[in-house]
Amino acid sequence: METFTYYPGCTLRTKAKDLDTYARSSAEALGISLVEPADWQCCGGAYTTAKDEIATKLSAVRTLNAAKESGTALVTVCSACHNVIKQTNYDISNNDDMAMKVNNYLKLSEPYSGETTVYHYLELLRDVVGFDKLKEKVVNPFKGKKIAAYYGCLLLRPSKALAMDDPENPTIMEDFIKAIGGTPVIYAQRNECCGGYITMEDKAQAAKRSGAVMDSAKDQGADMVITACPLCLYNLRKNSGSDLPVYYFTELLAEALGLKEANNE
Amino acid sequence: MNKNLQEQIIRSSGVNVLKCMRCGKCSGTCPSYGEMEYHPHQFVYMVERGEIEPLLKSESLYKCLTCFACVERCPRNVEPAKVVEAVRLAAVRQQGNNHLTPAQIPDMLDDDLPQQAIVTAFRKYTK
Amino acid sequence: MQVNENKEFEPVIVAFCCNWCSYAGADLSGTNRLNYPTNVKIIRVPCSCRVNPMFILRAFQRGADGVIICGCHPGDCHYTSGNYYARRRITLLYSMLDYLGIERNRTRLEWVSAAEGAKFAETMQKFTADVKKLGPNRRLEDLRCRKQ
Amino acid sequence: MQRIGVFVCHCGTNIAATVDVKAVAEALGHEPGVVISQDYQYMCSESGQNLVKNSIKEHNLTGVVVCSCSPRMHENTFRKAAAAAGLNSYMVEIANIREQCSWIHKDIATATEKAIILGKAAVAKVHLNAPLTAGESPVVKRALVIGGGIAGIQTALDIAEAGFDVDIVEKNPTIGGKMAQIDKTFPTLDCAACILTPKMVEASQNEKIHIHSFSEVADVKGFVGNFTVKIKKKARFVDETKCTGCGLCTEKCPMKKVPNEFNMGLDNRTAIYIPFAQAVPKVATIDPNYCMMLKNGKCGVCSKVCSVGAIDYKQEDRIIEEKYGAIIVATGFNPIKLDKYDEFAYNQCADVVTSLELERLMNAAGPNGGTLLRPSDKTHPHTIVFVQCVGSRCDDSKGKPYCSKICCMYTAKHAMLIREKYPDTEVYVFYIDVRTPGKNFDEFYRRAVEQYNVHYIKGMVGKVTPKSDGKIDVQASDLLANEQLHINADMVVLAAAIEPDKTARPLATMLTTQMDTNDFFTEAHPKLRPVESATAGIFLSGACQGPKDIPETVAQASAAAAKAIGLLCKNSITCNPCVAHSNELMCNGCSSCEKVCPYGAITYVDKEFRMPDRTTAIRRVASVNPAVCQGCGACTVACPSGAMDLNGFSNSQIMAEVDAICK
Repeated sequence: METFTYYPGCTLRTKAKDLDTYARSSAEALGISLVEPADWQCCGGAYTTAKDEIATKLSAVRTLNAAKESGTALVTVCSACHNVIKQTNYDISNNDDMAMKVNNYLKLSEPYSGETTVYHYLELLRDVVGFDKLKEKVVNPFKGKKIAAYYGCLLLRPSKALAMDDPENPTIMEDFIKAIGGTPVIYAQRNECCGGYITMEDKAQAAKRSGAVMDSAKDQGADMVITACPLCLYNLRKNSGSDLPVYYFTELLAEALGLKEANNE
Repeated sequence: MNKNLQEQIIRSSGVNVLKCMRCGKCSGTCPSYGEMEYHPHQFVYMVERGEIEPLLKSESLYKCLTCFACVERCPRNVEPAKVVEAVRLAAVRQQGNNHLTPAQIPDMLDDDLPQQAIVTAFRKYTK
Repeated sequence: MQVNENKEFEPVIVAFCCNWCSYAGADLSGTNRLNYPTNVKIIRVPCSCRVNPMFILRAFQRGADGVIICGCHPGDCHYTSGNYYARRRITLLYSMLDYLGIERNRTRLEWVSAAEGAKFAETMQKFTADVKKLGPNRRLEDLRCRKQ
Repeated sequence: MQRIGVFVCHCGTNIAATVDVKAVAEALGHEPGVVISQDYQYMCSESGQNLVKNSIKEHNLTGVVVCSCSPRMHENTFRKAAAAAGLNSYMVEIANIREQCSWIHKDIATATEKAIILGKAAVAKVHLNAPLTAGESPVVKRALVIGGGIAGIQTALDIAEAGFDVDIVEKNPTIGGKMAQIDKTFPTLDCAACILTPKMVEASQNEKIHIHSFSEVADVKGFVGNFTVKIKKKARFVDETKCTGCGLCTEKCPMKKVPNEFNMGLDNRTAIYIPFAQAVPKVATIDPNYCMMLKNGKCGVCSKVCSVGAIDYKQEDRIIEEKYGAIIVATGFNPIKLDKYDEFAYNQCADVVTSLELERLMNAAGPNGGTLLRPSDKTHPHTIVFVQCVGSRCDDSKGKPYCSKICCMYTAKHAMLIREKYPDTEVYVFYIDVRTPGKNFDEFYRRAVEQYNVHYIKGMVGKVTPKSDGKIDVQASDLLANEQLHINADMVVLAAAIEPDKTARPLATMLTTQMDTNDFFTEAHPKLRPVESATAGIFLSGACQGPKDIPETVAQASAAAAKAIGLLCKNSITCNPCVAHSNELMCNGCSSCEKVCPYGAITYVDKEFRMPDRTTAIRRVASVNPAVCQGCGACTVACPSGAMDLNGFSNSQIMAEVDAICK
């Protein structure tokens, strides 16, 4: 059983429990042990790209360093956490000035300079488990289901730092959908922003953006939409005005692996 | 023209505005275009001209979704969203200029709103 | 070059470049204004196989800190097989330099084509940096040759 | 003791801006043997050369050092100048203080220091130079043109016209290249096939021109005037000499689902095929990736229907070898792949096409017989959006840094043709700049706007969203109106950047020619020698050297031909006197040199020597044939007794340079 440091993040503890529990149970079924570090801190939700911001980057570095100290790679599920942590790691590795300032603040026993490998849960499925292997373990395939993957903005961009998939022509979620037996639906708005960040202030704008995403998915014949982001899920469900169901990808994963009922019991 | 502010924005964003070839693709791809008074290409151009004050006062700062579509698609690798962020930071860093206060939060909440939204809003809009 | 304690060590580097590929590659990095350190001084030879190991030893004896030989890529030699000769000769020279206790990183053989201006500049930057790390060549320098 | 003159060139400010040329001249003036050291603004100019010539006469110089640009640029210029003043050409050495000093360094102090050292090395070398006399080598009166597009065809026709044999090597089954795929040409709107196909026929019928279609250059050896080239004739499984091009096999072939590359994959062809009706040579080719007979031995229909028995399933790749005096590269261009720009939905939607695909869609010989129909549902598009600069003018990380040059004009052409033929179709062109330098070009673009009412919008498309009803939402900015637009389009046409053909880089390696970072061939001089490569005897024709439209390509093709003809006209060219020679008194007859010589230029002879005791003895010694020796120097290093040395690059000369640099 391969072990990884698992960073759930704030939302997975509260409003997005589904995203978390299904991720854990599925990982176990796939022979992966996810270990949560003690005393993790919230990543901050958004990465500050400004070169003169250091304090806002520290919590992500602490998480990265915890994984480094445990000698394992770091796994995240929430798109926002993933985005923040990967961008932080990228900047620490490529910007000496920032790495120096961060380490001056943190005074770790050994300076952190980007050693940790960061996986999104989807990357874990693709690169560690393998979609072929996953396919073999599926017991309830989503046969005939047309599933639209929603990447949003956080999972792919900036592609230089996230390096997860092609930012304009991604396949990782579609390959995941194929592995669990579904039919992926490609639609142009899958990598456009849903407007989640503005939902508190400007409901109209959030509704317009999320509506455009859901309409595009529905227009291409999707039966459902899957996402990795709690805020996207909230916004697409709540504000889009669409009747198309939206799920976390981990929920479908657990169901395909036959774990969902067990979870709910 | 405000040289000091201009230099600060350029340093903070790390963006070389002179790389812009004025194609307007950032504004062509921006999902918040309709909500913005100044559009992504204008942010870049106004920073080049040193016209920072109007940007500091503009509501456009809080309409940018930080979705990075403009950053990813800019043919010249100019990264307009980073300019918007640097200007926004310069705005909220000013004394008493936080865009969001804790008192406003309860009215914005509903049962399903994820923490992520609040955490992010505070990170982006306050200092 | 005298080692001045106050100044950063600036190595003397001799680069032998074959006329057809690497010398043209060096010209191209100039045409494209791709910078590399001034430490590198190029000697034009018709082919990398013209470089007698004796020249390399002579350079070290006269105080060079690094010697790099650049030729056409394997299979692309203007003279069909000259670069292969160069490769074999350098391999033999390495074992002799090992015996003398000269660091291997002071001598390098690189393939740079006429189209690879950027590679030429990068190679020279890297080599200069590597030689800088090694410090001055003291073991093989003939002090009697040193200019006072 | 030599009497040496040093001449330091400013090259305008190219050298003088980063190298203190006066200081260089001054420093080198103190070198032993230097009797005069001068600087001058342009040493390669006539007055600069006169300065060298007069100094040679005045000061009775025996050696000259010019500190200037690369010897690859002007070594010959100064050698000629020296010869004109009565000094042996090979008493001239160049210190390269431009490409290898002033252009790469910024700090004046260190650059000057380096320039002085390079100058000292050259002075040290000249001290040991000896006068050399060049021999001559014959020129093979035949040229090779690599690439059979309009550039290659024009070059070949011009060379053949001058009376020389010329071979065209084309990797595809037919010559014609990109121009054969184009519908109409700007700015005259005449049909491309009408002006190209007669030239193709002319090339095939000219007895001086020999077309090797479906062939590739496999290997190049030799030097100017005398190249030996191996050409791989790929197996086409059809005997070219027998096939009449009747096309019966292509009708009967049961494998009909092969993407047709001539129509940009917009329709299908058969496994045995002739690319298009006017193909030259009009000979069928079997695609082994699809032919069922070649894949599993089941079929053989084409062989049965062929009345002349031209089908040969057992045909194999064949290598032929030929000698040439000159080689002309005409490898052309391709549009880039658009995977990186899928915000334009090229991979998601059949109705988002490239401009070259649109050419085929509009071409009378194209998949729709010349009626413009959408690839997805074969309906007439009523709103068409053109996007300019897709992948051109990008930051290096995002695409090609250069302007592809032809897109503005062909887009105006497309827009105009569509508006002319289908006046009910609205055409939008999103542009960053409209670049139309060229004769009658801007007038052409203005006609598109003023006469044909094409909507030119300054701005860029940011996102393309295909919809299930077949419409395409095009989201774009209109910078002048300061608006974001949504256009409900039926088709989107992307002006994809063009890049050199993928075969160009391996070819450049074989030819030892230079390429820039974008894989375009580098010309010998950007202004004054635009059609020659820096390697003697290799010439450049067409878009392999940079983006070009048809008139420019043809002009360059003819210019390259003229340069090649100039070379082929000569019976012989002066050859390199820098060859190996053996000191017979030191040679011990060991044969080491003979074994390493790649040209077989070294032989052994028995020679009579007078011994110290006044007897004579016969000894076996090496002898170099200077006409065969190419001067690589492999033998000089192999020689254990130090008898073998190389003219112009002698052991003592190189050691002197080493010493000068290390001091």
